[in-house]
Amino acid sequence: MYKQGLYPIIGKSASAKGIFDITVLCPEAAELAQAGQFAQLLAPSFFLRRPISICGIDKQKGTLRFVFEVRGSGTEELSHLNVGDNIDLIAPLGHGFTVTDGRAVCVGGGIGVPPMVGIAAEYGDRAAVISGFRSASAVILQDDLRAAGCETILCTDDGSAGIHGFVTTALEEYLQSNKTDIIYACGPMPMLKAVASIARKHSIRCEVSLEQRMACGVGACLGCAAVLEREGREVFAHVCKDGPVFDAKEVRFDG
Amino acid sequence: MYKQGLYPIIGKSASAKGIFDITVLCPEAAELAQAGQFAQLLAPSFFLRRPISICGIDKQKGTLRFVFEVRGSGTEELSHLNVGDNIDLIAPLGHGFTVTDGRAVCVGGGIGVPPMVGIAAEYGDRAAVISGFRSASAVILQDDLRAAGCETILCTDDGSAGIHGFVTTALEEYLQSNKTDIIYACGPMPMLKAVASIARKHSIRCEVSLEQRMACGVGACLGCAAVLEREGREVFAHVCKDGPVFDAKEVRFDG
Amino acid sequence: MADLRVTLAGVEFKNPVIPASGTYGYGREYECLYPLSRLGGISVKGTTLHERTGNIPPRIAETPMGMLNSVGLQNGGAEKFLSCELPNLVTKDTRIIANIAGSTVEECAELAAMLEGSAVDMIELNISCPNVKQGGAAFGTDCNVAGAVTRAVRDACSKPLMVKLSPNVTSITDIARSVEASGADAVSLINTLLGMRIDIKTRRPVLHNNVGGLSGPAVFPVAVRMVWQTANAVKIPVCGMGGISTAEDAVEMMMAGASAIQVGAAIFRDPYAPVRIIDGINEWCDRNGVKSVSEIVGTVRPW
Amino acid sequence: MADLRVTLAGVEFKNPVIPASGTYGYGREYECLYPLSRLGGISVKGTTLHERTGNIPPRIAETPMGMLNSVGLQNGGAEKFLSCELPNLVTKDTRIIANIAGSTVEECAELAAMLEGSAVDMIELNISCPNVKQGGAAFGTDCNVAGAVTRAVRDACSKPLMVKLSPNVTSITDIARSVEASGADAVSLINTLLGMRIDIKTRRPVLHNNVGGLSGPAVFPVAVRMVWQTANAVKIPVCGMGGISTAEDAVEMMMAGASAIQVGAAIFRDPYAPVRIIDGINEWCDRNGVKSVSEIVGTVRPW
Repeated sequence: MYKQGLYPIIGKSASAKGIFDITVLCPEAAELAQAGQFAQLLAPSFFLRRPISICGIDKQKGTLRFVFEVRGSGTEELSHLNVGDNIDLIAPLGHGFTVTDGRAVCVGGGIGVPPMVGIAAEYGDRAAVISGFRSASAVILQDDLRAAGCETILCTDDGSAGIHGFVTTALEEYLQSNKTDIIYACGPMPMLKAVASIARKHSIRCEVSLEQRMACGVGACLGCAAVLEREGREVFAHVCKDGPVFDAKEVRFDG
Repeated sequence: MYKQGLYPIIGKSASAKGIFDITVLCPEAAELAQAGQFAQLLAPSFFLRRPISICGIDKQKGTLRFVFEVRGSGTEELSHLNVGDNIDLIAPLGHGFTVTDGRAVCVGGGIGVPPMVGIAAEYGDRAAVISGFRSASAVILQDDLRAAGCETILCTDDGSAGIHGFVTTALEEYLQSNKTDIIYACGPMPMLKAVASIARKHSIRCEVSLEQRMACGVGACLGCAAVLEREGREVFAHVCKDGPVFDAKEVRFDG
Repeated sequence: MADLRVTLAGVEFKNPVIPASGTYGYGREYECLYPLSRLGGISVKGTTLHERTGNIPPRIAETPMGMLNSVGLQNGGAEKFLSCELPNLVTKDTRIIANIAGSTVEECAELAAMLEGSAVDMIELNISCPNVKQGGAAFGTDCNVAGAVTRAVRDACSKPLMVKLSPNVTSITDIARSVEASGADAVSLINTLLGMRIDIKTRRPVLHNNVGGLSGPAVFPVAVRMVWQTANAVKIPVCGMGGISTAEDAVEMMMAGASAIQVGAAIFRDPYAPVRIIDGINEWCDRNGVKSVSEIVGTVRPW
Repeated sequence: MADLRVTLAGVEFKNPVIPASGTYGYGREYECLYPLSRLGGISVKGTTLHERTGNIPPRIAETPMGMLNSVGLQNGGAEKFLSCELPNLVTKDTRIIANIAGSTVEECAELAAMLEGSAVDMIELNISCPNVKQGGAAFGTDCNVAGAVTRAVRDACSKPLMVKLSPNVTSITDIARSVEASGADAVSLINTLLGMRIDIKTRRPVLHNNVGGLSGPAVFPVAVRMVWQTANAVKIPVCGMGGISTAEDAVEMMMAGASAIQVGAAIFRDPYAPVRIIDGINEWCDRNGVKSVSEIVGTVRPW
């Protein structure tokens, strides 16, 4: 169940260099949305839509929040939309995170952090969010996470903010001293692979959010295949419908 | 000799329904421009540029004025540009009107009126401008023409403004009682054909401004052919370089 | 309200708009937006004899006003289509076109035979899939092979038979004449143009299959040309497709000679595209005093 | 500052960027923007034995991210080119490629012979013009005819010979192998795809020639695919063209296997396109530690 339409942008800010943060008033889509789902945003001069993860859902205000990075000319065009402009979106799409009543650790790398905000908010003080960025200038969303009541653990590759090191090291450390029921992760494939193996080692359930080049976004075209392993055999699931969130145990991280 | 670049729009207004009037600050292009020439304006989401006639040239202010009609999605996109936006244009292009020191009659039909403003201004009170429109609501540029000192004769198809009838009737009438050295015309082909035959009958020199589907706009691709007759044989001239202004005697009005 | 009914290969459609095979699944993903009964018909996901897992990703690449795909006929196989999808589809009050593809002539015939007793209204024989090793385009680029596979399917099944042609040929009219002579009741064209994109950072093709099929508005002018040529070369009706995204495109394609049209990649950009095109065609007909849309088929007057 | 020199058919170009025939005239219209010496070379307007007036207008139609043209080889003829254009061009310090087209094999040979003693650096034999009745594409869609006309031109002239291929074929690699075997020193591709647009108001084709050649970004993926296939099928170098509008497109085309590239329709949108692409290639090389652009030719690694 999803909606398509033109909806007004009611908030916009630039979080970090090349990272944009927009809030769209789309009550019927927000009403249906769950943490971990995504939207297909249209950059008018491009043929295909851009799949962007949902960062925040406010069912009361009827808004969806998107924090995206300018990666190419399509996201660049999206970044030029301003408050008051309408954006053509299809949302909510895909299969989101499984919410438990236990304690969660959310691990986000770079632009993989935004989808962590939505799921972390579901847990509040039952969640710790480990975020990794290149450097201090790339850090985003830490205040939002704290506002949601989550514990935040910040890592940067160059040590210019928070812990000097990778999220995986921080995760290992965190798990030593904290009971954890589920791990959520989004970020570069190598990071997801490492997080998944740590989760396996500690036999903690782990869900990862994947990316893939996408066309329809609703499960019709079978374009956005992801390689999974089920009962020992390789199967192609689809990021837009079976995902973007998958059980880490099933994912073939090297494609 | 022409220029290409991004230039700021410093003035914009809607003259009549679906007719837009923009002034662009482009000193180096304005410096070179002559009445009857045109510019190639870029509507960013379209591949080919839109050839738009130059309505006004102000070499002191360094501006070019364009009055264009929204005919399709390309001109529609151009109509959304506002004051402060930059427009990508190539100008001045083509071969303009021949300016004489005699008395002129300018005949414009609908969106063929704008190019008459530039040439009429060269003549001031030595020019009469006969403009034809569907109805009163479509009338444009009459004040500008009077401001330039020209006599204005307004015709509408439905009589809702000025004379009830066609420009050609008004032209015949005008020529009865006024010595005229040259006639300039721009508008639909049937109108141009009629004006040309009237000019021939009175053996008055006549220049017409033609339109054609165009690609390069500078004479390189030979796409915008116009059928002329020279020494009895059919030749293809090019609207963008040999035109848009042609000696009516040479033009094959039925293609 | 114009009469939008059209007839293709003897089958009447309530309107000329059909989502193209591979772009609409079996319709399930779009039912939440509008009832499938709005559609003239649905050409369902390409079906093969046995299940196919499809090609290794990435399978999608964007291009200027178009896209490349190399899905590779991922589908559950004919049995699954007949048992799990068709029973649901037949309740939707729209025409069902079964798109079939085989890696051998025999496979195509076997597939067709399986559909003989089924509720599908028409068979669309795909002899032009650019994304599979055997069969696929190989069938669609040689007149004799195209004729042979058409004949085999014709003999195996009495359902109205439409053959989907490849544009990656020197003369699509020769292929069309050959399948017409071999018993096809209609032809549909164009399938995708073979294309490629390279990621200059990694220096690898964007598609894991290296090449893929180009669709979208970019190919529309090629599609209009081929539909026009083909409609003038054969007596059987033509179902036109390739880059149609607006009602005006659909009207243009029908004037070129298409008795009905398929909408494909445009659905990815706008999931409402098929119904917007249906409504737009109706408005266009009313604005232009066209009582029945079938009047405009092939009405372009060449110079 | 990377080394942008490339060699094509034994001729060295200062950079790989060449305005394509028919899109740049003889360079006169662009000299007021930048010196022609900036260009790797110029493939001049297609030249025929005798003057041609070209096709009846309209000759241009816009399409999604592309355009159709049916100019029809309007040109002043070979004599005029040699007497009025070439003397001026040779002073411009850039490579001159004479693009020739004939309606018969003999005409092509006669044209080539006329150029033998001239100052042109290379001949581009156009066997793929979609807009002329005789010759044109007819030469480019049959291996034997393509080979025969190439052989005739080869024998008539000792200049480096590049043959411009049509994409409107089932197998461009077969045509390429055939012209290679017949003495071509290089192939250039792709010429335009045959397309059509219809004005639904008048129900007439937009182009008076009914059909025309499609170019622009829309065709880029088809061009990359054909260049990649051809570069892997022949030993002679490939000059890549078809929808290139940015330096990144040029790099992509070279990675696909093009030793040099031609820029066509992009010039209509941006008259500075060739120099912007040259500067962009240079910057890309510097950013990516590429000392000489020729290093990247054919470096795509297929999956």
